Amino acid sequence: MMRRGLCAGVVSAPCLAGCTGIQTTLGGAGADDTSFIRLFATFLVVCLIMYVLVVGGLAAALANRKVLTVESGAHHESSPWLRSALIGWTVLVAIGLTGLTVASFFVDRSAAARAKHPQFHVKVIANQWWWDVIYMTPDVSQIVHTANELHLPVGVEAEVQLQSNDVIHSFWVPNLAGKQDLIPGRTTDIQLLPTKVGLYRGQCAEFCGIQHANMALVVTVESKVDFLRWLAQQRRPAFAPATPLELAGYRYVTSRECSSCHNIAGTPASGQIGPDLTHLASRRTIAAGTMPMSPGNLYGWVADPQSQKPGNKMPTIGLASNDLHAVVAYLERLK
Amino acid sequence: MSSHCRNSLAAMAALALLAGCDRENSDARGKPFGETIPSTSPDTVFPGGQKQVPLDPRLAAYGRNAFAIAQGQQLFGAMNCVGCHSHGGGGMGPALMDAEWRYGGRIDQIAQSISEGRPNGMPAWRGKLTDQQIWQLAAYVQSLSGQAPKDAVGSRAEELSNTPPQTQTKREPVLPSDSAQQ
Amino acid sequence: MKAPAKRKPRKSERVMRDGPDLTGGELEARLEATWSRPKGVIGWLASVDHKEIGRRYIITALAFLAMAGLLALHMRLQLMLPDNDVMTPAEFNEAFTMHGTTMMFLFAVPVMQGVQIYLTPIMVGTRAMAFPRLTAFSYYMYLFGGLFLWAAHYLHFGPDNGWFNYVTLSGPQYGVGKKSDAWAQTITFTEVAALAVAVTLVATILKQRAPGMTLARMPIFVWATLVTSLMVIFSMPAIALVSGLLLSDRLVGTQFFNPAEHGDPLLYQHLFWFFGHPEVYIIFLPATGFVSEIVATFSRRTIFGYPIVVLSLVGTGILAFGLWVHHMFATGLPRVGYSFYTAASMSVSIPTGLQIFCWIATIWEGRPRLQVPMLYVIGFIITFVIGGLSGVMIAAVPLDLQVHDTYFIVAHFHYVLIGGAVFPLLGAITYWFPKSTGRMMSEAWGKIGFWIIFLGFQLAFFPMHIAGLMGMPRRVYTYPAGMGLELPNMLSTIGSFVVGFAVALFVANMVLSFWRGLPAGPDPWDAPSLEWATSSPPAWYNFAHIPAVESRTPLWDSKDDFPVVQGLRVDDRELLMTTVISASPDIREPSATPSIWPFVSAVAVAVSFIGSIFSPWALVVGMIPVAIALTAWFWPKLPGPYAEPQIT
Amino acid sequence: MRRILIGLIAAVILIALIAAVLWTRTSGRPTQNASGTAVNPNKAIAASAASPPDDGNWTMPSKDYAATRFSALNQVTPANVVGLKVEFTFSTGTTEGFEAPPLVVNNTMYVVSPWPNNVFALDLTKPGAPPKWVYKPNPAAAAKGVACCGPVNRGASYWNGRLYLNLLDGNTVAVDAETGAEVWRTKLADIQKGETITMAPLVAEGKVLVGDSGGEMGVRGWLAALDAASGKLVWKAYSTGPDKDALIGSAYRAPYAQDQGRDLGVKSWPPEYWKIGGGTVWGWVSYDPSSKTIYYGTSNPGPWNQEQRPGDNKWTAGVFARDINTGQARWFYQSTPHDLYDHDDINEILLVDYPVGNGQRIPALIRPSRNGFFYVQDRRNGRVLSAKPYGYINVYKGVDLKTGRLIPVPGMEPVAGKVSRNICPASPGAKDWNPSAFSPVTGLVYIPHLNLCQDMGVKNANYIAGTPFVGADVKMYAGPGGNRGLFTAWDPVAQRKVFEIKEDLPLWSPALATAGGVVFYGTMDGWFKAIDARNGKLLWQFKTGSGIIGQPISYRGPDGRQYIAVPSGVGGWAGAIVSANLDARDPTGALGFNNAMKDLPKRVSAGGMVYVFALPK
Repeated sequence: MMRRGLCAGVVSAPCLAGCTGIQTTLGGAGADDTSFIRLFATFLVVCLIMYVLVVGGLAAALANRKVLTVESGAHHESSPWLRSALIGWTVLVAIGLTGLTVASFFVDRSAAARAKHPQFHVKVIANQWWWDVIYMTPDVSQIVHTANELHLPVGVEAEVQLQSNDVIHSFWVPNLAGKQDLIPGRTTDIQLLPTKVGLYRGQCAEFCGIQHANMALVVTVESKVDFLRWLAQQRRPAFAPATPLELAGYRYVTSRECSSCHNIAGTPASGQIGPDLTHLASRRTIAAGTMPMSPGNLYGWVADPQSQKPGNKMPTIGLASNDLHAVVAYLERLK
Repeated sequence: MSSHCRNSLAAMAALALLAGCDRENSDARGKPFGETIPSTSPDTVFPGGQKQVPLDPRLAAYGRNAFAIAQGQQLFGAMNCVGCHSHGGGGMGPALMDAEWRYGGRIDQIAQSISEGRPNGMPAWRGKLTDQQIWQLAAYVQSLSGQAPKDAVGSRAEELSNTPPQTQTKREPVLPSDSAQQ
Repeated sequence: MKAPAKRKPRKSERVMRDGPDLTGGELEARLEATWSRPKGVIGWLASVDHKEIGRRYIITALAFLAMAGLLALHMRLQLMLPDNDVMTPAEFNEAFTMHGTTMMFLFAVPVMQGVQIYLTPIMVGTRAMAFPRLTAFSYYMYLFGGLFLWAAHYLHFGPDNGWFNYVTLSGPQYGVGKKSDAWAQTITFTEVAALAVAVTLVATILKQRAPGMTLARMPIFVWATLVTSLMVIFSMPAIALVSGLLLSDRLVGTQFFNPAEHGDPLLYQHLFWFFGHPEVYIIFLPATGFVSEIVATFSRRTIFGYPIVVLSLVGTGILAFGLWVHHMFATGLPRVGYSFYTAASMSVSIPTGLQIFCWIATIWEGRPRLQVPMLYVIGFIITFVIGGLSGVMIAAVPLDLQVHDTYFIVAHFHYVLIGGAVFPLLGAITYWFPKSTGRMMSEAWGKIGFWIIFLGFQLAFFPMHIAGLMGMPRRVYTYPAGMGLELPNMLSTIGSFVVGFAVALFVANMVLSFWRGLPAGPDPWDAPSLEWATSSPPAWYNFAHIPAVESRTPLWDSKDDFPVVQGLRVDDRELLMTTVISASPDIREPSATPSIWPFVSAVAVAVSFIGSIFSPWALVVGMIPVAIALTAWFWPKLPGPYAEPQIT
Repeated sequence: MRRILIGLIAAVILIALIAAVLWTRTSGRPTQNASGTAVNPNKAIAASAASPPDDGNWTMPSKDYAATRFSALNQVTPANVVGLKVEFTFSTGTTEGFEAPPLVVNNTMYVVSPWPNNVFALDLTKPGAPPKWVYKPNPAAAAKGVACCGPVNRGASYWNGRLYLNLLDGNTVAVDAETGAEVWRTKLADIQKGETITMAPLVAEGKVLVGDSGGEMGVRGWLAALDAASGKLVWKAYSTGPDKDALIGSAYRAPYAQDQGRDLGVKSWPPEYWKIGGGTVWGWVSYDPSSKTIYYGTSNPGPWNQEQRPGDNKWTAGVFARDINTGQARWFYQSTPHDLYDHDDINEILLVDYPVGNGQRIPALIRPSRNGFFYVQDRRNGRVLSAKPYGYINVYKGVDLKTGRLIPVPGMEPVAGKVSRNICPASPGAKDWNPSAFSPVTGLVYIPHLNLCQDMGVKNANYIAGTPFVGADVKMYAGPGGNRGLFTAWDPVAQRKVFEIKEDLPLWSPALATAGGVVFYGTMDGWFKAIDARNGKLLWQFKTGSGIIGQPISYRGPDGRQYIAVPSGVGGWAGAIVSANLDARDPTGALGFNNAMKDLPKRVSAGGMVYVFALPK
């Protein structure tokens, strides 16, 4: 049914720079996404054939400049073969559609079948405009809590449990698999089987409020060894402040506004409402993908988050400059 | 009220009842607010007969702004106020939806109670919340007793049904509370 | 306001009927007096003439098209470059919501219904709609709904949660202020208007066809109107229910959509999309009606396979109700259920495929004249089929899970809505403009306008397929650089401005042709259907004598010696009712005279609706003026002296 | 001559009879004292070491270390109880929940008030019992802001010349019983972290045992032992955290595998959650002098939202047995692993010698737990002999006696975003802190308890030290039958209900059993009731000024008469709607009790009065 050569060729034509992007459905870094590309190629071929037939028929009809013998006899009998052409066209359309339906059904079934035995579980809870990520290990004391970041071992089936704390969001990492909504009051799930090591970007795909556009998460697919090393690093409590500036930052963060919302394991700050900051500096982006992680961006973000991501829930504290330096220094420490 | 809104209102005499220009603007771009929490307490005797403390201008900005009240509602849950005051009915803390106010029911007094704390167990939130958040909380608290306009409040939250909808509760008077306790 | 002053029939005068002894100028002068309306503003507001109301619908809808179009251009400016700040996120969210809501509820459905109101009576050969005052009332409800939405937008409480305003985001907690109420109440206005129009259209088509116009001889556009009106009647109640439930959740704290109290956000989505999908076919089927009429006229041949096209229309209308869940493939419902909806979504493209075959066969059999309406038909076929095929793609679950809520979907529905409905609409306006104004639109500017909009459209919306596949979600006010989205977005922005320019060109062509277009005469295109038997623009009473029809193409078969029916009253408004299937004459029915009361009722209902989003008491108190206005509206007219007409 | 002789003998017999009757009435020596009764083989009897013969005094809230709350005085009987009259009353001047029982030692009554925890010594020898001295500790007012269920105090304890009591702001004080002077004051709990102390201390072997409250505030539970003489800390056992904090060492042998393991106090919690995990000790401690072992329960794990703390959450909602001198744990049994509904396990623990057939008896403990099961456990190793429901339960299937684990009904656990309905028993449980009484005479346990169910919605709880850490909204309502309270007489041997009285309002007052065959309890709208210990018939009742949520006691007055005293002052968790003037329009008020107590403000008002009754001279 699907000839790999033709499909790959056909697919690559329109994909321009898309194939190698970090957030594209044509990336093919996950089992679901590769089956998507194959099915999409099949559909594209069938649809192109149908389209050529229609437009060709139209062009032929327009070119057929025959002069009618009877003056304005609008009622003359239609040529007999048109009737058979109509039946042929109907059969062709029906067969095409049935074939496509069956193809899509089989792809759907194989994805569902594979989803039966996931090796490990991650729970992702969506909030207005950031992702809470919890690695659910059987031993509860080894649970890892992080935010806006998902690490997956390559070749291992992961089941991602999806919940929402407020409105409907949609978890979508195009390079790996299709999207799945996160609906308040329900628990949906999605199975990811990453096949290519690399860095991918996912984004919320269901309109969820003023900052729907800046609700992204970075997905790192790595080898099993790297993954376990990362998991162990995430389990360690936060690094203690080393320099006096970091100590001043530590004192501010763990006693003032920051501790009302954020949790830094091993310190008095254990707010559960905002993203977990225990290993903030080891992440690649700030504020759910709004900007890449860098000291400069950290300054901009902590000083006035409302101007970086207007309408988000982090208030503008109006820090004095020395407090700002201290806080950023301490946050840099939280590798 | 921005001038742009005022003349558009004049133009739309037929839709006058829709005057809600300031009810909705969310002013998302939050510049660091120079907000400070007032320290005066109007419900007391002023030796020498000083007249009543004027109502704080921020009442319009927060007390009647739907966005501020909604943010206040989320903070009321997130900062564990529900733990003591439930949804206005009270528990460890006093009820906030009735007419009795031990430390003053005006929005600036409520903001002061939140910021400074009160002797009978109300924690002081200055330094733990920004002044803007404290004003938003005060806006929500005074809406619990129906002080806020009906078109600026939500009827319910997405949680266990509790109090009757705020859009329908009648406006409670603000009375000093004759607290029996010391 | 009393009904317009009417001459009291003098005792001696026999009741005047049209018949052999009353013909020509004398008859037309009397009919003119009976069917015209009083002058002045009150007269304008009291008009119940289907042509006036139809024209008002179309002009108001085109105005909303222009306003929503400007919003679209503003959004395209914001999306032209990554991390752009032409608009703030709040402005952008309100812009795309107003664009979507206005296009779907204030432009697409009303303009189609406006054209249907205008054409149906003169196509089926009658003098007025079945319920003329209800039609007038529906226009004012639609107008007030549109004005209310844009007033809310102007007063900073326009909706900003997308045109379908999903729950818990639009619920009482996260939908802050009155924005979602404004959206929901606008829906209440427009669905009341749409239901009223649908009811009058169905009654007019089934009971007031010219004698002899059996169901098998009805023009295809009238079939399309019948099917769309029945779809409106069956689908609008779903959106009425869901916007009502949302309003009651938001205003009096009911728990319909509160997930905690076992309400369900997906209940909202099911109810909305049960209306949502038929809605897009309500917009598309009238367009297929336009195409069938234009193809028949400009190929100088009756439509090929008339029964097949009619059955396809009915088939699409029925199937449209069975596939709404393909909008919810990502919500985690059981996968087996989804495969039923994949099959249903695929099957709905079969009837449309058949129609396309019949159109092409008609062109093949006929001698096509490539004038502007025909160009739009060709543009329609080329564009819509791309949208139809991308629709087949997103009917498959694995594909939809990747491209749902991305710009691939935005491309798809613009192809099927602009390609599928706006192109045929522009063709239809060019086609029926002479009938409505008596003047031709400029053929040269028409052709230029067509090529600009056709190419501009492809430039604007084809790159969106690529942007969607490359990971650009819907409704994002910006996107980061370096994801390969810069080029598609830039092309789309340029294309959208070209389309904007082309629409402006078309409107200019319309306005200028209104005064300086070539005079058109009754039948400039030598078309087969009945409306071309009236003058251009048609008189108040449409037909001096109600025609009798013997074939599908009356004008082609008996151009001038028309068999007609006589005996209708001349001194009072009277219509001939015919039986449903065979359209044989049945009874004579008085038709309502112009009245200011539909307008007053609409004002009272509007005030009550708008007030009800601020307090439920507005509904209670508001019903009193509504009751008074309706009573005056339905106040019975004293029956005049009657005598049996002779039917010759 | 013979007639005179016969008359003389008859007179002597008559006098002997009268003397015998008088002797029994006056001397107060019960005809059958607790230990001397004819031992009925199939009835439980109080552990002799822990339940010494009654000397007419009431030195600690639980009456004795075995927590029998049984008075051996038998002057008041079902026949004459209707004659009880008010001898005198005393007002504490407070209107908060009055839970502390008055203590009577050497003809002096000590009354402890809720916040501000004043102590009044009343001289019983003088008519009207005027106060001898008043001790005012002045605890910090801010403590009321972190007291979850009302600024209450559950009583003081008298021990060789001193009164020991806890203050709401986390201090334990020793007061000289004669002069009312403060001997020492030790700060144990920190209100900044949300810790308060409301429990009545248990004083034994020269140690004062005190635990903290604040399960709703995200504190970490502990039980501390202070030296009675100096107030210095002897040992402190935490309810969560590593084994060295929980004083679990070599002496520890868990009855079941579920409670055996290294550092389960850390492993059964998500990371860092054990530090804010609750397990406070705010209820009752019992002590068995023969084995030098104390028995007490730990409270609910924090927060109420079970999804935030997966795992069994050791050592919360279970019973500890510890050595009194070193605090080393002997055994621990977790009644409610991974508690779902705030079912603390701090209820009273009665120590009895339990018949196991053919005349054999084993040292056991019996307790009506808050999760609705009446546990009978061997107190040497904690094994559960039987666990039967004594109230209506639909959230637990039962207790698996082989593994000791409670079996919850699947699907009833509250999850975020979806309200769970009809959870019976509700959060206060089948019986809250108000202790039952055990009468060795009838062998029955008299349980004043609740019949409440609830709807419960949970969400992500935010932790800020000193603020509530709950994450749940609750609405309670009457359970099946529509009555919110039940008074049940339970036979702990046959493990079945003997009789039951339906009460309209929840029963929040402890019970008092007396040797005279009369059992006393109070209702929340102020009725002080006396019922027949055998069949529960209502014999006598008296309407006090406010709701009764405190412990009635019985003592022998200076004139030898039996006096019954009861504190009356509505409040606590159930009465908060009255004592804290809450608004009934919010059903989730007072952590859900508002919905069940909407009618209370119309039936009773706040107060703070002790009433003392006795039969007329």
